[in-house]
Amino acid sequence: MINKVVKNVEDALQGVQSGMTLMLGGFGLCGIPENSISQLEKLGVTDLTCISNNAGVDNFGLGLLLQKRQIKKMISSYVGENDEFERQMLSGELDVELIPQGTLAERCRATGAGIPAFYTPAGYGTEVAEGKETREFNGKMYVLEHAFKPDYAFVKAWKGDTAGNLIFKGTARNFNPLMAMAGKITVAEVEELVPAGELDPNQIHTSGIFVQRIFQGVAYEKRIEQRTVTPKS
Amino acid sequence: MINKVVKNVEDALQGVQSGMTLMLGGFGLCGIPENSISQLEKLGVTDLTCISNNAGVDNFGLGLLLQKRQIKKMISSYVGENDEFERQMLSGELDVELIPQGTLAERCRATGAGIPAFYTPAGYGTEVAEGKETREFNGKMYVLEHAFKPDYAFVKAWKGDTAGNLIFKGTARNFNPLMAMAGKITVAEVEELVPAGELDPNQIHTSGIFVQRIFQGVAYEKRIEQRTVTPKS
Amino acid sequence: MALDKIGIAKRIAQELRDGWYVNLGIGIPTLVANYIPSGIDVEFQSENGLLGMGPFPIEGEEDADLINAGKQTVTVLDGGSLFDSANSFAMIRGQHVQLTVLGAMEVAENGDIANWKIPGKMVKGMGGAMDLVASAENIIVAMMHTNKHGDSKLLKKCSLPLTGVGCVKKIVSNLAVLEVTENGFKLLERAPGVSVEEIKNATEGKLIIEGDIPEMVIN
Amino acid sequence: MALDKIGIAKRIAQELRDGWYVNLGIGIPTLVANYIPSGIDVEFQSENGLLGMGPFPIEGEEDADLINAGKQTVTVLDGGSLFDSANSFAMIRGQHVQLTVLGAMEVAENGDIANWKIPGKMVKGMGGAMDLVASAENIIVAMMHTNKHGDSKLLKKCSLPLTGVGCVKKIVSNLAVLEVTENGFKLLERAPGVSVEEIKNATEGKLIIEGDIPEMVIN
Repeated sequence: MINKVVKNVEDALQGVQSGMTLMLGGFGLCGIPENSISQLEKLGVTDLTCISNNAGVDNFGLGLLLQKRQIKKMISSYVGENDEFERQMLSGELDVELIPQGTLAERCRATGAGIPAFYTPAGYGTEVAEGKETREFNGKMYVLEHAFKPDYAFVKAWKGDTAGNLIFKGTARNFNPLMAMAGKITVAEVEELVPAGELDPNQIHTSGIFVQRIFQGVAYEKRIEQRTVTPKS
Repeated sequence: MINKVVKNVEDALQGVQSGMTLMLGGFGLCGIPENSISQLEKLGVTDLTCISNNAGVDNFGLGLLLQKRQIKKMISSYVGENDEFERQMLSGELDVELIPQGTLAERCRATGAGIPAFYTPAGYGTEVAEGKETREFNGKMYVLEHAFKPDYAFVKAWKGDTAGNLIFKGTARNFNPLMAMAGKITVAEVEELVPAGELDPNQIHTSGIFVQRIFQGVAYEKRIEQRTVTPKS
Repeated sequence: MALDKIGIAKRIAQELRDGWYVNLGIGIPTLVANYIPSGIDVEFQSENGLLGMGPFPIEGEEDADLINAGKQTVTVLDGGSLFDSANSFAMIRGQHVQLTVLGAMEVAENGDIANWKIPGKMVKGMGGAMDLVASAENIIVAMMHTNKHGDSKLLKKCSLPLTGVGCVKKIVSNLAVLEVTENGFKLLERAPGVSVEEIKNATEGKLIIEGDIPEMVIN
Repeated sequence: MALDKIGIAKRIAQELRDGWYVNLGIGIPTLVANYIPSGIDVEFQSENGLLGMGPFPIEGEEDADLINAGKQTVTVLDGGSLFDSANSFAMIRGQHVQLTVLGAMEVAENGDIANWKIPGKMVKGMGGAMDLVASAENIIVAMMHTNKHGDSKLLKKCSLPLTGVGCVKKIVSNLAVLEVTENGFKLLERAPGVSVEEIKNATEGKLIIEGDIPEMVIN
């Protein structure tokens, strides 16, 4: 069994440098790699290109790196919850590429799956398709979209084992399995790290082959953006 | 909760007609939809185009339909275990399209995922790429491959629930989840059918949205092609 | 009287059919889930990776790992399932979701929709909207017929950057139900007490009026 | 003396590196799993949807739902995982599998490989071979240097239909270890007791011989 465990977040982020392209899992603040983001902040690496569905909020998630101006470019589908983001974008400090969420997901998967390009209907006839090849299949128009070239991918799982296998919980799965496939080096942080053999091989969402480094995360905040509840009756 | 249960294989195969294109899950004899294949034989529909990784053996799996000359064309990656297949192919009674296994899998997924076409390196420079568009990405050559247009998909799962959710076991998963996505009508047969709510929503391999009809299968033979064992010590 | 948001949601709920998987956008579309006609089973898909989305959790049972696409805490119903974003959009692009309901800033008489960007204002992004509109066979737009200045939002041609082209099939506004046809907006129903004349005046795009236009029936 | 199949498998096993994921084809390649050097952790991938493939099951414990790509009953080791065929070939095409070992009927001096079809004979299909050879960064071919008529299988140009172009990196035959370079087959090692002359005579394609060619060391 190949062992992927590193002892902490410092070791997990060895080799991350300014100017790199990083993928970060999560949807909103759900399923984000909290420990890795904190360590990126601590490392102070700059000029990062971050591929992530969202950009966090002002003081959490990728918002932490935005505050420190570590991000040069964001590639996302929705970036609405962040004043500092807005300020940097409008002032031109931050470059932003917005792409449809399904295209973002599929491009991540394609990256990991050795598919250099594919056609999707999303964005045809809109500014998203400007400068891109379009083509008709069976009477419908499609846009050619390409794989990414990330250096690192940072993902967060619920459980993981020493072989790098991952299981996600609820909607915290989102982009994490796709980005895990895509990273040249994929770093997985988990809420619970168990010995290889404890997870049912039928129930693994991300195979260890996609994970280069795994570590037991600490102090998860798991902040909720919109706490909506049904009152107790 | 949307209920997908039909009471038996007869109801499950309502609407299947001669000349249709069918997808059938399984790798070798592992994970094949035994009940649906038997019913296809019983229905006597002919001129079928079957998309399936393999073609069964002489007296089991798709071999049963070959014996009755119900299949006009096979689209597969490997068809090696079947004398009747060989006879029909060499005599020209059976049309055979061989495609790389990974391309077959990805084309099934693309069909279900609304991706009309994608590029893959498999088969570039070989007869598989003849007449197909090829293209260079990042210095490497790729072949353009297209989605299928199946009428029905027949898949076999270990457990399923009344909402059509499926869980597979071992390597019996193989093409089943991909073909489930692809079928215009997907028929799932399961070894154990349980009420919706019994399966952990985190652990479902195929969501019920991809399954139009589900039924409790019967009398599974689950034949082993190559029984290889380590002697008891 | 023009419909309020709840009225629009109630009218859209009448469009649901048994066995449909439905994706509801943020805003008025979300309200549709509260008015499912009796005897109808539908399942709601949330594009962040959830099928069989249930109501908000009972106070104290909310789970940070279980949210909808609006980032609200939700629940999973029996028979629900969870999956990754690629699989979620496979459901959408592959047309496994039968109905998409979403809001719009503008719709054109040819079915073009604009709902993601206003030039000069902060752009938040299209999220999953472009995938949804480019893929869905059946798209209903929930919207106000006019903006706060009284200008029509049902136009000959969208003035804002498009989200998708020729994709909207039906509109339920505060004033009317309209079908988008090859020839323009076909008026199907009027909001209770709203005249055809009022709808005409509020519609810039080509409006097709054939015969008597019935009033909506909303409970 | 030329190597037998086990000798070829043993020599290929020396190429394994700690931490590698490896896909072994049917035939000689399968035997490689029996000779993993000590101190080396590798995991075997079977393209029908299994990572961490273990040995054949103990008699009586075989499971029809757990087979390898050769349709043999197998086991899963601790840390193994199961997945669908699309995900399996994502691992292969995405170059997550570090080494592919497979057999060949012919290899050309430019790295072309033919191993799936003989015109005029029954064609069984390429299975996963075309995906594997088109994707793997590191392909070792396990083969006999000549056919049963004594004709070379290491050619200037393949005569049989190709499986992949310019993809083979290394060959371990019964006579030699060779690297496929831009300029042809570079002789790296001789089988024990086999002369350079014998290898020359058995190789139709361009053979590069630089300096002393050591004998393989096989335990």
